[in-house]
Amino acid sequence: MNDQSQSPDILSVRKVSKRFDISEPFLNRLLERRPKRILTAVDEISFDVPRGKTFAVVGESGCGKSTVARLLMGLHTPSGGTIRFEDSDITHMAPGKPPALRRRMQMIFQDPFASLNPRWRVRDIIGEPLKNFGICKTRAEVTQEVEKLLVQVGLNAADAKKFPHEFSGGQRQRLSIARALTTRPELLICDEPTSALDVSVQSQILNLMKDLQDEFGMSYIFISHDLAVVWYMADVLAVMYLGKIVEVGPKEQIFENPQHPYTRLLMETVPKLTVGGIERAPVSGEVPNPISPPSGCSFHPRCPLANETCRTVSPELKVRAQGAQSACHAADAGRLPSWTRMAAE
Amino acid sequence: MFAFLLRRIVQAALVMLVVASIAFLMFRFLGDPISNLLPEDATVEERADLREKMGLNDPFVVQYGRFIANAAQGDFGQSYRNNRPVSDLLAERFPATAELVLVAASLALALGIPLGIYTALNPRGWISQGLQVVSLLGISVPTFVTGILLILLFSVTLGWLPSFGRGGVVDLGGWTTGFLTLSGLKALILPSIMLALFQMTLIMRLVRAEMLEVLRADYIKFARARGMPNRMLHFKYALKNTLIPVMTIFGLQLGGLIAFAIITETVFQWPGMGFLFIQAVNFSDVPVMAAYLVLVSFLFVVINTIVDLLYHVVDPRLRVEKSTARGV
Amino acid sequence: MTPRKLLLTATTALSLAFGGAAQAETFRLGTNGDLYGLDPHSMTDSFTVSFLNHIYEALVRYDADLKIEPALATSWEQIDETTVRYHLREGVKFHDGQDLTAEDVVASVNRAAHEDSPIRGNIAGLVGAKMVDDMTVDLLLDGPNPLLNNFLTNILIFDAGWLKEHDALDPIDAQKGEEGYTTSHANGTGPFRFVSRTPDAQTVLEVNEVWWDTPQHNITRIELNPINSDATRVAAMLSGELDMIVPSPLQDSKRIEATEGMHVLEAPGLRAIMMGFNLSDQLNNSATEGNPLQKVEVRQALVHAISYDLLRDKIMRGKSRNLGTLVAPQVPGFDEANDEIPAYDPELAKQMLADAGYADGFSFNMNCPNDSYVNDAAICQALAAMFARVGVKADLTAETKAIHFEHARANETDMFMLGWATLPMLDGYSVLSAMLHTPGGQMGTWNPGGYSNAEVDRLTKAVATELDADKRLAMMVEAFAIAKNDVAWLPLHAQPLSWAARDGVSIPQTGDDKARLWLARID
Amino acid sequence: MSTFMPMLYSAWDSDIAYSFRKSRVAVISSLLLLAMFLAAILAPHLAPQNPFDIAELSLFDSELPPAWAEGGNPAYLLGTDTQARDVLSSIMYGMRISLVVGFASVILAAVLGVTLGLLGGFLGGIVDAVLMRIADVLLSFPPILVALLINGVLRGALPQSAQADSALIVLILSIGLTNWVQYARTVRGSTMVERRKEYIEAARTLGTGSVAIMVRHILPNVLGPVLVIATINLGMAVLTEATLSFLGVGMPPTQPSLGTLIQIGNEFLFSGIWWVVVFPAVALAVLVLAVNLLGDWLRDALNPKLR
Amino acid sequence: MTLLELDNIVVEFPTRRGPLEAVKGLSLELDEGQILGLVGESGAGKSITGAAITGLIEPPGLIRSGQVRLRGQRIDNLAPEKMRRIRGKEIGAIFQDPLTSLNPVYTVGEQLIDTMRVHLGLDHKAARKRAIDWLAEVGIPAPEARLDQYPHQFSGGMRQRVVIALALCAEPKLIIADEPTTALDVSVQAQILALLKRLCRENGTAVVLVTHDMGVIAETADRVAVMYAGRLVEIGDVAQVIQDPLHPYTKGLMNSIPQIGNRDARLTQIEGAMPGLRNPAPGCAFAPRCPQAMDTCRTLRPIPVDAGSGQVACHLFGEAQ
Repeated sequence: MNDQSQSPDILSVRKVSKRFDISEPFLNRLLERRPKRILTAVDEISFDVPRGKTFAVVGESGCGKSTVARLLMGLHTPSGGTIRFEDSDITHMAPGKPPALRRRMQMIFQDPFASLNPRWRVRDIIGEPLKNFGICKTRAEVTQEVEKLLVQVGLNAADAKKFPHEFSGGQRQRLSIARALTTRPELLICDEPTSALDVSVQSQILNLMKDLQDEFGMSYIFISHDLAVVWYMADVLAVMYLGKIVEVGPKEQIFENPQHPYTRLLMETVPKLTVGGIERAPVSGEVPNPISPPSGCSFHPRCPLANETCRTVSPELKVRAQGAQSACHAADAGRLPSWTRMAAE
Repeated sequence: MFAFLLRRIVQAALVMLVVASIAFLMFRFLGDPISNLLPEDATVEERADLREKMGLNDPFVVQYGRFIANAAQGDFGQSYRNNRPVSDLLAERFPATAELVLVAASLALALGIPLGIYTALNPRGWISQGLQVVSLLGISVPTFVTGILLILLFSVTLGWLPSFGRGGVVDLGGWTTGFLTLSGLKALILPSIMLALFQMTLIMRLVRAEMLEVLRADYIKFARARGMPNRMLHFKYALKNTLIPVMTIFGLQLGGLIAFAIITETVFQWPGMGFLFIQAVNFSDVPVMAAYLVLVSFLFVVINTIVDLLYHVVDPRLRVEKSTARGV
Repeated sequence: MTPRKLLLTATTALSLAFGGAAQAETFRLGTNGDLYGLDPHSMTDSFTVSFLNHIYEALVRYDADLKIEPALATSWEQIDETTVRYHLREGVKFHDGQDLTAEDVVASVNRAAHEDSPIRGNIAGLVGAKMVDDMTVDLLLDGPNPLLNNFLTNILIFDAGWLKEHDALDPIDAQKGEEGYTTSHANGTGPFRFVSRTPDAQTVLEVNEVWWDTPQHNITRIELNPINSDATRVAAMLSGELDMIVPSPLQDSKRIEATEGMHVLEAPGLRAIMMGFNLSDQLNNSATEGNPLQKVEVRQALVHAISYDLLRDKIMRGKSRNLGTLVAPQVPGFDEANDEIPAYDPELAKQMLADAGYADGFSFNMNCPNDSYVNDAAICQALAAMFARVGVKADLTAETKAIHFEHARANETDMFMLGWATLPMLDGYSVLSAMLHTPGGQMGTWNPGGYSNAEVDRLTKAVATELDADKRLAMMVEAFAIAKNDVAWLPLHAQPLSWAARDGVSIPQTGDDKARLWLARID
Repeated sequence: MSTFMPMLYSAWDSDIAYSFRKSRVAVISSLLLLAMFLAAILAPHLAPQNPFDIAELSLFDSELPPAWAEGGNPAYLLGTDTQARDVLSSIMYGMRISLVVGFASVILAAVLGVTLGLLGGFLGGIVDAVLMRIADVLLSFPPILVALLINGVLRGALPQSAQADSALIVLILSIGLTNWVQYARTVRGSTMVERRKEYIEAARTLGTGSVAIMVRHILPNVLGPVLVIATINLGMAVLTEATLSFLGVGMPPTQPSLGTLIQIGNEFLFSGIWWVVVFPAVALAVLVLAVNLLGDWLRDALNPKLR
Repeated sequence: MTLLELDNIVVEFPTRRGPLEAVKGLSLELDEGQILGLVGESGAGKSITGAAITGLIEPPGLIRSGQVRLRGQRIDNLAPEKMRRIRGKEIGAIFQDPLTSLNPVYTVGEQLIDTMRVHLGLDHKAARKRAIDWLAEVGIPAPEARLDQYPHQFSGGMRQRVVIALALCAEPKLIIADEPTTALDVSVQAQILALLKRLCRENGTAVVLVTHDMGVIAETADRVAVMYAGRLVEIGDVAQVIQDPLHPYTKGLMNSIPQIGNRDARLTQIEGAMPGLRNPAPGCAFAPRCPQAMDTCRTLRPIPVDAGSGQVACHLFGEAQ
């Protein structure tokens, strides 16, 4: 679409952080001498989203992946760093602003039940951006456009009159997609779009998204906790842990030979459809409290390879042999054991 | 905890300041005390003289400052009507109201909670349905009507219980109590029933609603799945969770009791603060009105602070440091 | 049987058993308000002063027929125009055992006449007192005063030594916000001693066994229970918790009479209920230009619009006495001729209004108290309805007395209700000086409408100092005739007294609405 | 027209309507309410007499017993009071006033509370903190006392001549200004929940402005509990009005509300003319009871957890 | 030996539009010590089946017909008090959300001790000792200190461990685990499943594992029952059902699961959505979505027939009746 653009990346993120102040009221802190409590949801992350490709972010709940999506859409203001959409700095732009740029990036949310206003009819839900961004002038135009979009995502034109509660979860997610497509966006941010859906419906939605990407040449930022889904969707993959990207690179390389113990842990825990896999050693520990993250490498309490360096020094992302980057002292020191699991049939 | 307490105190001070200001506004706007103080045939000069003496001619700000400064020391001046320091009057009346409210509150709790639990546990029984309707009736009939009906029935028709006053009281060093004489106890019955009725129905309905809510909670379902006996399920597991929110509301209701005591005391000639207040309203006895308002809001703030503290004690989720729990 | 009754029976039985001739009788009185305090010099509230008459006494007192009779003074004589000499009664003892002496009278009179005394207004013209000897006192005046003894009924006598001991020689000034020993303690010479008091709950007196007068009563103990709510007070009466209630609501008379063992006491009262006019140049109700009420014909028309009989029969349940003049029949200054009730004639009223140029009527503000006089608000409502029938619209506001009298006095209302009992002087001069004289100085303090008539003013001044009773009366009657002619005020009725008592209580009911329990008997 | 009938049908067929039809209590109480509303609204046309028009009153007809009792006059079905007002008419007109005070104060409280709650919940920060502190202060007072206070201050502030006419407005203001906190807190709570929901985030990313989000997105979703509170508050407001009138600071006796009628009638409790207090008291109790029953039902019907 | 038998149970919820059958005649058996996975999409009736076994169907729902037998004894028609004694003692339950499953105002110890005292008749001291053992057993460090802490002081994974301890502490023979790991982080899920599996093996406890996640089944269960629209479509040994599913729905389901390493450009998808429970069409509920649907499928409902290691309800297998 935007072939005139020089840059191969549609979006670039540089050292973006988001800190939330979750302190108690001032007086309490003063009296009980408690420090300010800062939750660092996103910690100086940088990445580029290649045009027309899918950039996937994977991690467990609380790792900051959803915050990233909201930062990009302007729903949160970054505490530091820059976000550029093509050549425009949108770091501190409010959501929906500037309209000319924002209409080129849209978002699909996780919860198909919460992301559609239950009191609105489908026509109004999907028509909202058409009016806000001035895409359609008349009511008739809106109706026509809505019906077209509904068909495009596999629903009926007649569904425009219905309310969200008359649809199943999968159908609602189609509505969300239709709404996002109204502005013909070039970048679609998908925040766990299928995690609330049943498997058989998930495959429909994932297929639909792939089809739409092929049809419109959109770029995706695809956020998920499910490595198997990411395997299917991603071109480039970033693994997040406690607000940081611990590994990023082309999907194939990461899946073939993950260069971070956490990535490996995630791979281990993907349930395999081969019977009896549970006998393998389960991983210990849980994700620590992000308010007081561990020192050094935040993964060290759960890492079988952790040593003194890991406990004190925070590792940097470094390019590994295969071209992916990972932030791991063990990998730096070559202490990372070789990786064998690759479940390709 | 300490911080919490201090925050409450700051908040309370703020509330009290606002209340005091409102009380002062009354001085400005309510009836002129002069008419009550002087005989009907006093001269214009006498009136002007008195205005001057009472400082009613001073600038607004001066009067306000003086009022707040005095109020902070518990000095609300002299009652226009009773010719005595307001603080003495209120101190004298406080026991009557306190005992009335105490008995009414106990009555409301002692009946409201069991009835609420009963209706929650047997939501479809006809007794429960009946109680539901009766409780609605309880909050639909104005309290003054109930009071008058009580007098009509128990005093005039049956002649069982006194229709006015506190009966015999015993002075325990500044605190007069009606608990120690038979006539004092008898005199308490009707007024406290009238006062308690409304609150009782409120509490009953509240307990019922909360209990039904709690009984639907996952942890009750899980406890039921573990085969815990109903008795334990209802009266241990569910009840404590039910009563925590009820406690807060009851704190607010206690203030409501103090306020509604105005009506009860009016009907029963109960020599308490509320009666003093409504008489003060009729006589434009502003110092008494102001002091009453400030005192009631003070009591209210104290009660609610205590309730909040209790809340911290009873509810472990608030008691323990949050940091051990997993954050966001 | 209530415990109180039980106790009563028990004590009665006990005293009988011990053969005591004196029977112990407790008198439980219910009233519609409480005492302001125990110091009769600190306020002018007539109910408070009247009740304190059981504890304290004055030099003279009204008897059951409202005639002056000797009390602490046995006789008196006019020495000159400004001096009256009083001879005190021998052998009178205060409740604490002290003897009554001239010193006590001087201290008490000076206390009442002190420049800070709130009751000073009640004894205009009294300059001070001078001790002649132990049992003789001269009262000093600023001129001839025909009403001195009337005033003196209200100047109750303290024990000078007791006052001194408790630092209470200066009057309590309610306005300054002082609380005195005398507010909560009492020591008089009266038929009853003060025992205890809980404000708004109960005040208890016990009989003074060494009272100087021969007791006609058989009461040993008085319990005063203030019960403000009419319904509750009547309920307490009906349920046998009280021996007497003052007042008893008119509408409940039937019920009380129908109840076995109790009855209603009724008598004509001294208080004249009337409506005052705004006579200034502009009505407060801005809809009408000027002030139609300034015209005598308009006021006259309003009088003809009122059906006195209907008011009496319906609102006052036939208990009130229609009044054509400004004082009740018992009060000096009353005259049959002035008392003629104007005819009820709405047609005439309309005609008169039309003649005065108000054929389409007009509207004005009308203010009434709702807690001051018997059925006050109801009277005003009925009046408004009657005015409406002749095309005059009265916008009625009924409010509590404190606010009502403030509004009325500030002339913020075009028509207002006022009741005047002429107490304590019990004389028409009270009306002349306060309500009819042109406002200014000590005069016309209750003439907010601004009625002014030179002849009335002249007569008022003359009445003030005229010692010849007959001449004085004639002048008052003349002044009231002028006022009636001018429709200076609109008199309605003399308010009826209504008490209720259980059978076995006998008590004289005087027009001043004061229950004199030392004249009551109970069995 | 083509969409109207199906819309009507879907409204009839909705869960709320179904639960309404199934609830005998709800049907009866709403019928009762409807009857009383109509009686109140149409009072000038239905009532035998206009009790506010003093020219219509004649003391000759005062204190007549109900029509069926001995001495009753068929013209006055429920008898007359001491001012010769027809009790039935007084009740109808009094109900009118009680309902006007009730509705107006509820609407005032709801509009104020919903607006402030929306603002506080959506904007958060200082706006929210200030609003909630004000709410705390107001909550620190029992409502009846707040109403008494506001009533007193307003009365004092108004010129004397305006007071008779302004009694109604003073009552509405004092009750309305007392009760908004409940709405504000509820709406604020719901708004804070809704604000975090993804459809709001979606609307923001789609360029919908804050005001539009508050009004068009959040408001419709937080109105359910507001409706419940409003219904229950209507009953409370009518009672508060009655209580204030009982305490002598309500409607003047010339324009009596139900509360004033009871207060006046209370004085005649022992005098045998029971009808002047019994009928207004029953009317008030039935009115409030019906409102409360409806509110109860509505709360259950709108509570998703009970479905 | 057969521990649990469900015999053609029908679970019904009365609604304003008539009764709604959430489970429409389901039969299955479970041996002692066996782990049975009950799998299906949301709305398939699997959780309600679990609730039917424990007798905890939310009123007004009820078991309209059929029997639930535990060791041959009917338990679906027991008096409430009798059923209560079975719950916890014979049949335990674990729910989805560990955050809300624990009573917030009592310590975990108190909840454990109460449960054991009710069912095992222990005195307080003995129960407390056992409670500490149980906490240690489910892998909670410093169990003695943790015993007196409140649920909110535990992390999500730790809470689910407590829940497991609570469910097992009265030593039931059967556990109904309803989506026990769905609310947990992926890296914790495996730990909890392993724990559950180990404890049940050790105690000989049978498990009905209700889940929508085939991966969980594959790793944990011995047998698997697949439900669709209130009915059982296939039951068999886990290896067979996963690797060689018979029913077209099971096949579609297995194929639609994305698999790491699978390089197909598109996932296999089952078109459409599961039909609502209301107004069931005659015939096989899956027929509208079934790529192999035949005419009979739309008119005749298939009944389960023996096939493979278990049974399958499909016209492709055996005769329709």
